[in-house]
Amino acid sequence: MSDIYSEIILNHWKSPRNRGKIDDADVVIKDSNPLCGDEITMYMKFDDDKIKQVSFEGKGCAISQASASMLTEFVKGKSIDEIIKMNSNKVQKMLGVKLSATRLKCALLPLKSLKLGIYSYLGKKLAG
Amino acid sequence: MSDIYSEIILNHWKSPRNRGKIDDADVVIKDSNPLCGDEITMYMKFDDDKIKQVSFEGKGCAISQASASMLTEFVKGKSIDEIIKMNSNKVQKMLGVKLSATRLKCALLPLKSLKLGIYSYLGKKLAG
Amino acid sequence: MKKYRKDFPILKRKINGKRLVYLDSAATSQKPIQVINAIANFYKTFNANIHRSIHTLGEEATKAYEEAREAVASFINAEHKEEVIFVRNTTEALNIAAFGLRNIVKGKLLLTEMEHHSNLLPWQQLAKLKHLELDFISFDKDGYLDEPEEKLKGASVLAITQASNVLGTINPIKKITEKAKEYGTIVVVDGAQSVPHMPVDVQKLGIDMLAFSAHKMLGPTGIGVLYAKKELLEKMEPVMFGSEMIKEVSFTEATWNELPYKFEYGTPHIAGAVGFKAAIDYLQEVGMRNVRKHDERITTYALKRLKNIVSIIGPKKAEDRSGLIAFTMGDIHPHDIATILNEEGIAIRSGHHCAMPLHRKLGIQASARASFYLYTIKEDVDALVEGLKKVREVFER
Amino acid sequence: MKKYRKDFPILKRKINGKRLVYLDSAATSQKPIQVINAIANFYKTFNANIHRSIHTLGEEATKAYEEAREAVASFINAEHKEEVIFVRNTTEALNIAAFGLRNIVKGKLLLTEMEHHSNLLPWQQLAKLKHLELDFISFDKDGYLDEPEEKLKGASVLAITQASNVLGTINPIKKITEKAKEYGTIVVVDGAQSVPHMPVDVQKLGIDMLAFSAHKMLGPTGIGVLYAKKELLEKMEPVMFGSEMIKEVSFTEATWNELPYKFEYGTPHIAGAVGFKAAIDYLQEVGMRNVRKHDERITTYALKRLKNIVSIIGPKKAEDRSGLIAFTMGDIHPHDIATILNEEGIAIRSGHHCAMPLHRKLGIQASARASFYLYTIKEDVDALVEGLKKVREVFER
Ligand SMILES: Cc1ncc(COP(=O)(O)O)c(C=O)c1O
Ligand SMILES: Cc1ncc(COP(=O)(O)O)c(C=O)c1O
Repeated sequence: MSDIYSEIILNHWKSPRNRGKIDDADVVIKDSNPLCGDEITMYMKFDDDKIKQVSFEGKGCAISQASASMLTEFVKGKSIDEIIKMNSNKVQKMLGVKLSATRLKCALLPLKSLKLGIYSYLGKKLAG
Repeated sequence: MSDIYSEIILNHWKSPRNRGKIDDADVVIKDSNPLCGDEITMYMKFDDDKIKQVSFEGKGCAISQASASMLTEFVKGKSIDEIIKMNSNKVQKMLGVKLSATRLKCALLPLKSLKLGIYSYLGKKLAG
Repeated sequence: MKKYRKDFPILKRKINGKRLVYLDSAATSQKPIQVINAIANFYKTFNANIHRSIHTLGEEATKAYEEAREAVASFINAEHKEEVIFVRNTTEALNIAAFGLRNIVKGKLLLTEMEHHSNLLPWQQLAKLKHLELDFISFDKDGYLDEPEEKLKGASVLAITQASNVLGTINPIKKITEKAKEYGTIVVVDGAQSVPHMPVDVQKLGIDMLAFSAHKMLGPTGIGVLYAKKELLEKMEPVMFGSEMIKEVSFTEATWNELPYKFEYGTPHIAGAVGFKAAIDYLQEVGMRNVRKHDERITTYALKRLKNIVSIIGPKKAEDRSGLIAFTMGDIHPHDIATILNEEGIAIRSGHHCAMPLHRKLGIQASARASFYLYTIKEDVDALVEGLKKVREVFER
Repeated sequence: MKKYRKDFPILKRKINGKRLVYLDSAATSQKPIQVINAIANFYKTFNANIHRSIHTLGEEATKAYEEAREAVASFINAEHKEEVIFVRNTTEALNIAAFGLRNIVKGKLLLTEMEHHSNLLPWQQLAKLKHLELDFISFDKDGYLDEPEEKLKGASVLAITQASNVLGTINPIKKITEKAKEYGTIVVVDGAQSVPHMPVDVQKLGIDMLAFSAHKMLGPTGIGVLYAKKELLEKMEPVMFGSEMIKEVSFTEATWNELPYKFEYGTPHIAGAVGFKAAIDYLQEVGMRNVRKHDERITTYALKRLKNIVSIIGPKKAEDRSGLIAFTMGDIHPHDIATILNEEGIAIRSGHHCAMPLHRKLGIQASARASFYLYTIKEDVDALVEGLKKVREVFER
């Protein structure tokens, strides 16, 4: 029917995983895509150099919401290094669809926020 | 040889009439053409509603200088009303050549200054 | 106005194998071949820098540039042609309006809650700079502006859009300028969505300043207009400095050139002016009354067909609206609507349309918007309706 | 470079029955058919507004616009493409440079005595606004800049042209930026006459900011560039406000978008960017080294042929000059020279070339200027020489 709105994307959009707050998060980061207004807030808990728990809140299109849902599932338990190495190709593969440049920005917002959160965590750790 | 630089224009350019200061002028007015930088200063003495004496100083192209020279000759003794009614056609006729829009601005600078001077004189008279 | 479609080469394009259904004219209009050719012809036969220029090409280019100014002046019925300042776009026009008034404004600046960012931010910044109060005229649930009466008190400027790019509302400018005059308020009108779509007569409407863009009215990108009454322009200060806009310059001082050059800095978009004139000629050939009538007809039809599938934003009556309809579809994000429509060859806009505070007030984050122009046909609306049904199917399967 | 002439349709024109001899490229260059067609093709096949746009036309237009930015960045070897801000022209670029620095400048602003009004007035105004001192580096009787050394002390900004549009002098930018670094001075370079005519590498030359216009380098009118180092742009404030340049907006507050959008307000000149890229592609095909070599060759020839008929302004050596020669002819006013040359089909410029204080310093009111580009041929110079002889005859008869 539609090339982009696959079963799996619609499934994550309808029943997002890891949606909600984490009350005792190590890092909370809010970001938005100025080109479209999509907003996301990421909550993260770390276990040394691993992500122990992650969740998100926010408004946005099906692409950004599904991307956030899939991403949070994917990164749980992964090491910081591994996540920092993730790029746009990886996200597209995860979503399983080919996106135009503009829609790719929607898909990448969650990863961008996640990385910002990690850098902020690393910064805090460094500062002691 | 050249359509624009007629004998008469070149003659006025080489031997300008009424060039110089009038020490006891009623009005001295300085004006310039911002589009080309030509400058002119007009000195005027009035006899009630007539121009008694008029002279000019300034730098500029042959067209504006010849126009100033011819104009000062032409207006001496003329009434203020008559001068205010002079328009661009009249100046072109006086010069005896057809000018492009840009060059016409050069030719009109002296008349423009003369009119400014007249208005300033009328203003002063009104103010008593 | 089907017969005009053949003048627009882009309408022959196929998108994803489908006929292009262009419903994004409020963002930018398409261009007729007459405009495209006028620009090419300028570059091919009389391209030169203007003013101060004595050679033939320079004279011709200057003449064409000034004829474009005259065409604009007569199009909006300005009293003097030097009241037309060529700028980059509506946004720049509104910035020059705001900052050009920096030594004149006092008391408060009055806006409306339906302004585009371009008619909000310059005034926000001016208010900060001059420590002035900002006040806003609100609008009701149907998208109609509330009575400005008491808010006008103490307002040195009212900045207001003539047609909202989200609600579609056409504001009663004449009524408002009449009131504003009682309070001595300068009325600055954002005409980005009105000048392209209806007859606008600045003198009849009592408008002090008007901003609009060529690219939304069949013209080229990179050129727009700030119209302002001569007395006002004379009191205003330039905002950008250099080149043509001076009379005398020394190392430490400068005096300004006469109007309109005082506000035009550097080499202008000469080809843009030439193309703009061709666009105005085209619109006048069609007739602005006919453009408006067509907009109203298409909008009436679209309102009727859309009202059962989507939630329409703004007034219910086509006669109070310009030729655009913004809407939402429940949970489905406007970006997703736009993406699916694009698969069907249909181009609409989605997002906050540079009106974030307006959307926030409506309690939504974004909307989808279909917008029309003289080349829009009923079949385009039909395609949109079919496309929206597909959107539902995708998200409800 | 005769072979390139066929690409320029305008060169086939006749003026007053004579072959057009276009010697006014420093005011604006002519355009090759490749540029003209690129613009027309944009409007005919993928015209749309950019960014935030999800439909195919919008994606294509956005891609083309951003590719133009990349082309410019690589042309001047910018480190990051977001260091390239699209503006209206050089004049606007220099205004954004000056006023964008309003919260950073202190101490004194240093200029040179050979600046175009566009690189003088914004700094004059900024100095007034911030109560700063203005200082000037002088030049000697041959048109060479004096040593800036001691003047740099306490200067937060040095604004300097890379090539003078009157003297023709090419200033030693690398040497100057090296010295400026010792004093922590930000170097803002007016590249209007250099970027079109020679290889300019911002990193190698150590330039902090660079301004130039497309229309002087085979590109369309209405678009230019402000290049600035990223660290600088991040510290600078926007000068115009609205549309694309924001991140978040409420009725009373706004935050800015990321680079380069923070400085681009309203719908950009999209067709202009597309045409600009075509111009850069063309210049790169020719090779900027070859463009410079050709300029030098023509200038050498012209200096030799002109030196006995006119008084040449600026350096004697072609290698120190860009491709233009300003001159005077005794008592004969430059306007009169230009008028008579035009009767012969020859287009030159006359006047103060937006450099009034420079002319005053030279003790003249105006000058005549012939300027060259890649399509200029020896025969054009020969025609000029013959034309100037006629000028003498007219005024000496
Ligand atoms: C040295 C110099 N600076 C600035 C400018 C201004 O360029 P623009 O008119 O494109 O803003 C020019 C061109 O006239 C120039 O020669
Ligand atoms: C109401 C309104 N004002 C201002 C603008 C800004 O126009 P531009 O981007 O041409 O500056 C627009 C267009 O987006 C608009 O719809």
